[in-house]
Amino acid sequence: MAKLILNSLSKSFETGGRPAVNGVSLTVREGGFLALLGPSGCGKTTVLRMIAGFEQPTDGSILLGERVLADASEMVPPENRNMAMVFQSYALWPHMSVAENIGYPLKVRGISGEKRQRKVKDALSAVRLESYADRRPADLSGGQRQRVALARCLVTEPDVVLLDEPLANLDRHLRQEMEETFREFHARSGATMIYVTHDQAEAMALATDVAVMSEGRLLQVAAPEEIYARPEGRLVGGLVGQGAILSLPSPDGDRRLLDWPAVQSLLSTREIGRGNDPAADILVRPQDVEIATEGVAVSVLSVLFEGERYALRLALADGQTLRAFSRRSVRVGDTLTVIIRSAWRL
Amino acid sequence: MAKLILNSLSKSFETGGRPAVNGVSLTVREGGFLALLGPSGCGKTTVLRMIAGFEQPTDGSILLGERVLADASEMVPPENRNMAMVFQSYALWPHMSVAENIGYPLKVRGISGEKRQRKVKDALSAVRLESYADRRPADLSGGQRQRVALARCLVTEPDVVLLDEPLANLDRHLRQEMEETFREFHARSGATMIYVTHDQAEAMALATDVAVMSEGRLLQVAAPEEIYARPEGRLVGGLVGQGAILSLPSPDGDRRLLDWPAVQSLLSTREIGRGNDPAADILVRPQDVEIATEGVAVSVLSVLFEGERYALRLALADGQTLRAFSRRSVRVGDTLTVIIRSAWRL
Amino acid sequence: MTRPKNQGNSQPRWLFPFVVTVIFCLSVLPLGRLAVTGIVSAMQGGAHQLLSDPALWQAVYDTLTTSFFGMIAAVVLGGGFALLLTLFDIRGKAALGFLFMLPTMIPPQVTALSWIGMTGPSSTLLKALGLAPPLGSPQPLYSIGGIALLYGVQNAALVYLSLRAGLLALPRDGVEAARLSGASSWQVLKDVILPLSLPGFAAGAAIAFVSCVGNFGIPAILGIPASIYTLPTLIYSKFASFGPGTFADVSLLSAMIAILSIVGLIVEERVLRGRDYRVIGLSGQVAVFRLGAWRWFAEIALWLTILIILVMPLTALVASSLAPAYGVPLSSSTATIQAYEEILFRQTVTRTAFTNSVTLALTTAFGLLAATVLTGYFLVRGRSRFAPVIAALAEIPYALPGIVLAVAFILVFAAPVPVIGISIYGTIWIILIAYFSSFFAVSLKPVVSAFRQLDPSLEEAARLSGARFGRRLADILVPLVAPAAGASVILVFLIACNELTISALLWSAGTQTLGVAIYNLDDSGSFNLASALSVLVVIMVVVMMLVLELMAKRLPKGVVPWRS
Amino acid sequence: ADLVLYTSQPNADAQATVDGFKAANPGIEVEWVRDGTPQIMAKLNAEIQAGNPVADVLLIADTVTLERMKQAGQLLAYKSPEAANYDKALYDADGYYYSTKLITTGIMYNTQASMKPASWADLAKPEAKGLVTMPSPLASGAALIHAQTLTAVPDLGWDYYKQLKDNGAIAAGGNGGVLKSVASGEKAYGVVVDYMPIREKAKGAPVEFVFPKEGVSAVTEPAAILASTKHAENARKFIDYVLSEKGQEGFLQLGYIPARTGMAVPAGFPARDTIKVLPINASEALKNSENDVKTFSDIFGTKG
Ligand SMILES: Nc1ncnc2c1ncn2[C@@H]1O[C@H](COP(=O)(O)OP(=O)(O)OP(=O)(O)O)[C@@H](O)[C@H]1O
Ligand SMILES: Nc1ncnc2c1ncn2[C@@H]1O[C@H](COP(=O)(O)OP(=O)(O)OP(=O)(O)O)[C@@H](O)[C@H]1O
Ligand SMILES: [Mg+2]
Ligand SMILES: [Mg+2]
Repeated sequence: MAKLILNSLSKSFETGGRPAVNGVSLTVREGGFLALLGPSGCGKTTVLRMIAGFEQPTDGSILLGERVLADASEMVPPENRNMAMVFQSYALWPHMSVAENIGYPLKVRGISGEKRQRKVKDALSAVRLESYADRRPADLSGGQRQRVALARCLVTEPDVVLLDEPLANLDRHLRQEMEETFREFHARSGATMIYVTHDQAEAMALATDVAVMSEGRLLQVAAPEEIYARPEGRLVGGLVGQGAILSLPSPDGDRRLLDWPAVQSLLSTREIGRGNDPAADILVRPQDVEIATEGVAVSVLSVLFEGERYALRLALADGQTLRAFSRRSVRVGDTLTVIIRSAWRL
Repeated sequence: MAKLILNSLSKSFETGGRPAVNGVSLTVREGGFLALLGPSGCGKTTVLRMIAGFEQPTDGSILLGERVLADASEMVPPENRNMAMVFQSYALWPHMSVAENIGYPLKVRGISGEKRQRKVKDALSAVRLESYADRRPADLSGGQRQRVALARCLVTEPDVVLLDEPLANLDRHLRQEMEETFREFHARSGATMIYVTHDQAEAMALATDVAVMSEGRLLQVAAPEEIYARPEGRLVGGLVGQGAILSLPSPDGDRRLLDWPAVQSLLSTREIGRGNDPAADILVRPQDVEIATEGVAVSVLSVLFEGERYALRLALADGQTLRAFSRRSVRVGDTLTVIIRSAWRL
Repeated sequence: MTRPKNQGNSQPRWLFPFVVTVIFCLSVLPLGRLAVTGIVSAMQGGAHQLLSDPALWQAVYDTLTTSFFGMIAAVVLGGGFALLLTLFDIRGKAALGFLFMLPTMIPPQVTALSWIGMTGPSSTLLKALGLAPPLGSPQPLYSIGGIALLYGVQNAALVYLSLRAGLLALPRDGVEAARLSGASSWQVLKDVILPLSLPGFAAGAAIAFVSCVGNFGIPAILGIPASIYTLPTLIYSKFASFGPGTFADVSLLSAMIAILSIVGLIVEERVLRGRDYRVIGLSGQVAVFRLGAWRWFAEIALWLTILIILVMPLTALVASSLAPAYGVPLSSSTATIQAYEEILFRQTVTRTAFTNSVTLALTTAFGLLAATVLTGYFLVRGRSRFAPVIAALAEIPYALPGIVLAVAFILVFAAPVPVIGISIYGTIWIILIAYFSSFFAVSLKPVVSAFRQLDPSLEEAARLSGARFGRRLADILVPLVAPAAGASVILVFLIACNELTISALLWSAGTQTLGVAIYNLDDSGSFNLASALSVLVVIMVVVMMLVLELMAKRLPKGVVPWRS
Repeated sequence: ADLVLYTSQPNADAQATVDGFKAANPGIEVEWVRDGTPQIMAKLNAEIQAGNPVADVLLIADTVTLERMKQAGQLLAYKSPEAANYDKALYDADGYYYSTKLITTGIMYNTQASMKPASWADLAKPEAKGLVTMPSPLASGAALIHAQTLTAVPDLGWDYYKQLKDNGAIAAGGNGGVLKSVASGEKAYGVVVDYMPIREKAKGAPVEFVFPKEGVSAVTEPAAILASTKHAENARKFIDYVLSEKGQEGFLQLGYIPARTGMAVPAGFPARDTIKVLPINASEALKNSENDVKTFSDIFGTKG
């Protein structure tokens, strides 16, 4: 195993207008676990498909260690890459039973008999489908299909594992179990893993590195804590965490992490001398917005019950919105005062 | 429009062992918004498919107002039900462009020309796919396909809308927008909506009623606040919210909502005279577990960064686990003391 | 309280009666009439010793072996082309696919004779290579193997088209998943592609088998010299010495053929049983494999095959159409286009035959498509108990030699139709009905296999959109099975265009078909005229295919079978 | 139509016959169907079975078939005044059928062949090993008659066919196939009806036709009226026409030997009296035809 290197990778489809992937350069260290985050249609699946060898890059190259896997002219065929993938569409083989689906990568590798059976059984029990071994994929529920795809992906010892929204159709409990399974698998096999998800909590919880893409470009790569604490630019700020982005006058100097006094002063400058200062994007995360007896006045735009708490959308006097949580229900239209404990200049 | 009534509905498949749906009775009031929650494979999709008319119940019946839609012997064909559905597998027509896919229900209803174009355009812009109107589904990303399915579902004025995990492949931003779209659509059209999801936050945020299923049976139906606050039984308790379930001696009387003193006393009784009292299942939600300077001692099993906070798994002295949140990172193996602000006897 | 009006299962009420009526008219009626005549004749003509005649059993055996190996040859040839052209990065796919259709158009006798010439002592090719066998050495094609080989060439397009439709429905990601699992191209082919396209494969193989069982032209030329009799040649010999027991014998032999083809069907059914081929989700794109260094090799092999199965017979055909007499060595001084002038400008029958055949072939191809889409839907989605019976009944007429089917239709229609009192005998309508009956199976097979692979949720989505059956059919189902529908139309058209043995008995003044015209010219010794007409037919078909090519952009994807 | 003719004559010949008839009998609309003998018989019998035969007159390969139909009561007797000009062996005494021409079967060879055959026996010689082809009785009515005629010759018999078989001769398809095979040089010798090679030779094909010295078999393409005819009057006119001098002249023109006595022979044929036609007894042949087919296919057929 070795580093996986994407070298200003690009891909344009004939039918698509702008390139689906555009100059993505990225290094996933040996045994790394990279989460790929980004809005729908930003090119995540396309990146995975290029790594797997299903699409040829129109530009750039992919290297595994010293070995060039693909560039614009040549590529190693997928079957020689020793990778495994969970497809967004599962890609189960409808003519094989669940056990056959899972056992196929082993069969191809010449593992047979008792050993294969045991491995298939282990994989089945890891995804809680022991009793479905003989079903056909068509007779399974959506989540069960996804789990079969997962089991098939993890049954061998691949160098690189590509996971394309592998938990999208699972309930919370299974998700947690499966996350646990990934973590174990990663620790045990040392495979390099690339994990596409739209759920940033999942990304943060699993990955050693998080990469954020948008419109085919790579915006930022960093460790989860890092990217959460110090997102670069509006897009990353908007994607990571559920924060609201305020447009406020630039704070002095190059301070980026702002505490309540700093935010408060910005809010008030804005009220006095607007339009003069160049505007800055300030990210405010909901957990940093605290309902208090004093602070800035906001009105409640909407209240959503989320079980654990209520998610509020609040409007500042000038109409900009903030997000906040509240353990108590409040009514739409109410006026509250809030303190912004911390904010981040993007 | 009228009430949708499921009358001890059951469905067994030839190949499956136990019935996929087993005696589900449920009334969705006119214009109601029901979220259907449950673990993978519990029969949610099957219920929707029976309501849509793709599967015949093996027992029981489905009524829309006075009209019998289906029972074990007869059924109204789907085309006469005026329903719309987002399929878990999307079921887009590969030979039609995105706009044709979306416009098809209108075309069938004889709406043509300018009006159809406008409606299709509106639907496209609601799912942010304006510039993809002429693509084929095969040339879209997973999330884009899901959005096409969504747009197709919402383009007409159906009496009943069935949504099978319609947002599973979308990122948080789009999800929020789409949730907003559902809410608007629901308010505007007054359609009865049934929404299958594995994301209980989504369910709580959208629905007027939440139904929880497990292994083909209906466990509980209630309003979101109600079901969150007062879940019935281990299964619902485990599914709704991310709580941990402790097995403790039964508290006295029929008190169900327990405060810290009550929990504390249970924890200590357990330590003294275990095994005598009949055990009770006590649900403890992570936000109710507070790290404090005193309280019950726990050791940290795992710490997961979730962005906003850390999710902890904690072990009590006897090995039972608790879940908690922390804004600060703690180390695995550390010993903490926690207070359980509130708990619920299931 | 209103009660539900009808069963919610996916088919309208009239579908079952419709299918039953179609099957009754196209299969039960003529076959039943033949059987009745056979029984009556058997009673009059006394008990026949046919069944105890070892020659009969030898013929059954020979029919089985030639058909089986013929099917294998067709599967190898057609399957190879379909796989290579749909899945691999071969250059010139369109041209290859286009040319591969054409051998179906060359009458089997022509192919047989040109092959005999090619491999025999007088072969210019072998002479040039110095490999020509001495005059009088045995002809290798006069054998089971030779018959099977020509069956294969003749029926390869059946397998090609039906398999191709199946391959186009393959989900790309399924193939990719297999490759990523580490499976080599060969393993992917074996474990994923072939099993998933098995319905198309099995349909192609079954129809090829059935077609071999019923073939007369090839065993008549290649079999009889080697003392190989198949059931169709045996039937012809019964007709040749027409006696009181002939109808009984012919019915019995036809029953044998029917049994053989049902055996073929049962095998197909067995192979497909209990499996699921429904493609889950989208199947918009086909995976393409790279052949790498093998590409040259594959391309050469493909073109070589085209050369052997198309160019050489066609050259022979053109050569004999230009020769003033048979056996005259062709050179620039002897070549003459007199045959073409004669055919085009002097023979009035030519135009009639062209009009008749093209009308018949087009009507049959499109008319049958309507019937087969409905029947196919019924067979796959209907979950009816009668489905296997209906499938078998649809198949039998195609397995019977044309002469038997034609006799059956004469028996039914020679007298005016009761009740209405109109006689269609001697009109073009009887040929049309007989064509419908005979080619029903050809048209049905690819469509059925396409329905097998269809994801049911696509139709469900349309139902929920409010589309009634007819609507769904037009908007969703037919476009989705378009490659198969295209295959079925083209196959029926090609076969019907050249059809001979049915129309030979059913034609009368003004309803000559091309097959009849060519046969009559050939039979009366005007070989060059016959060849010229054959060449013109091939040219006509090529022109029609080119027109199709021009319209290809407006047709649903995959309909035009040589386009990728 | 006023008259329907079923014939196994080649297309152009049938057309010419009909044209001649129409010229002689203006106002009679004739419809005709041509096909190989097995096909035309299958068609006709199916129609008879169905109770609605369409044909009025037949003009088909051989008397054996018509003899069978006569015995089955399917023919109408008509004593044509023209019969006087014909050899008694060439028509049915009761007037059920009349021969119209002589189509003999002899030997053709490719001009490059080493041996010039002069007798049937030559085909069994080693020089002809593997080089002989002949039509099969299954595909050609004339071929059956030929076999029945030759086997009745004391020196030949079925033994002769066994010798041919041992000499590698093959029997397949119709006369057309034999012609092609010999003309193209694939085989050197063929047993074939006379007019084909003679016509081809005239067009320049490298073939020759010989009338073997033992004699040739002949089919006579007889005409008959169906018992079920609805146009008996026209049918009789047709019989009269084909037997008439004019009708016979037409056949001559087409390249056939007319059956009527005192007519010329077509170009390329030796004089009529040098052609030795071997006799055949129609009712005898009919009785044996099934057996003969079987014997033939036992020799060339399934046992080989
Ligand atoms: N066609 C079928 N034949 C046999 N069993 C089936 C069939 N379809 C579904 N099942 C079984 O019925 C049960 C319920 O399936 P269903 O699709 O309703 O689950 P679900 O609640 O939608 O799950 P998920 O969240 O995973 O989509 C599952 O155990 C499944 O395996
Ligand atoms: N075969 C194709 N032809 C043309 N365009 C394509 C094709 N496949 C994908 N695209 C386009 O490329 C872009 C990136 O697609 P991709 O599937 O990589 O997105 P994604 O990030 O995986 O999105 P999602 O989260 O919705 O799955 C999209 O805009 C999509 O429409
Ligand atoms: Mg994707
Ligand atoms: Mg489901």
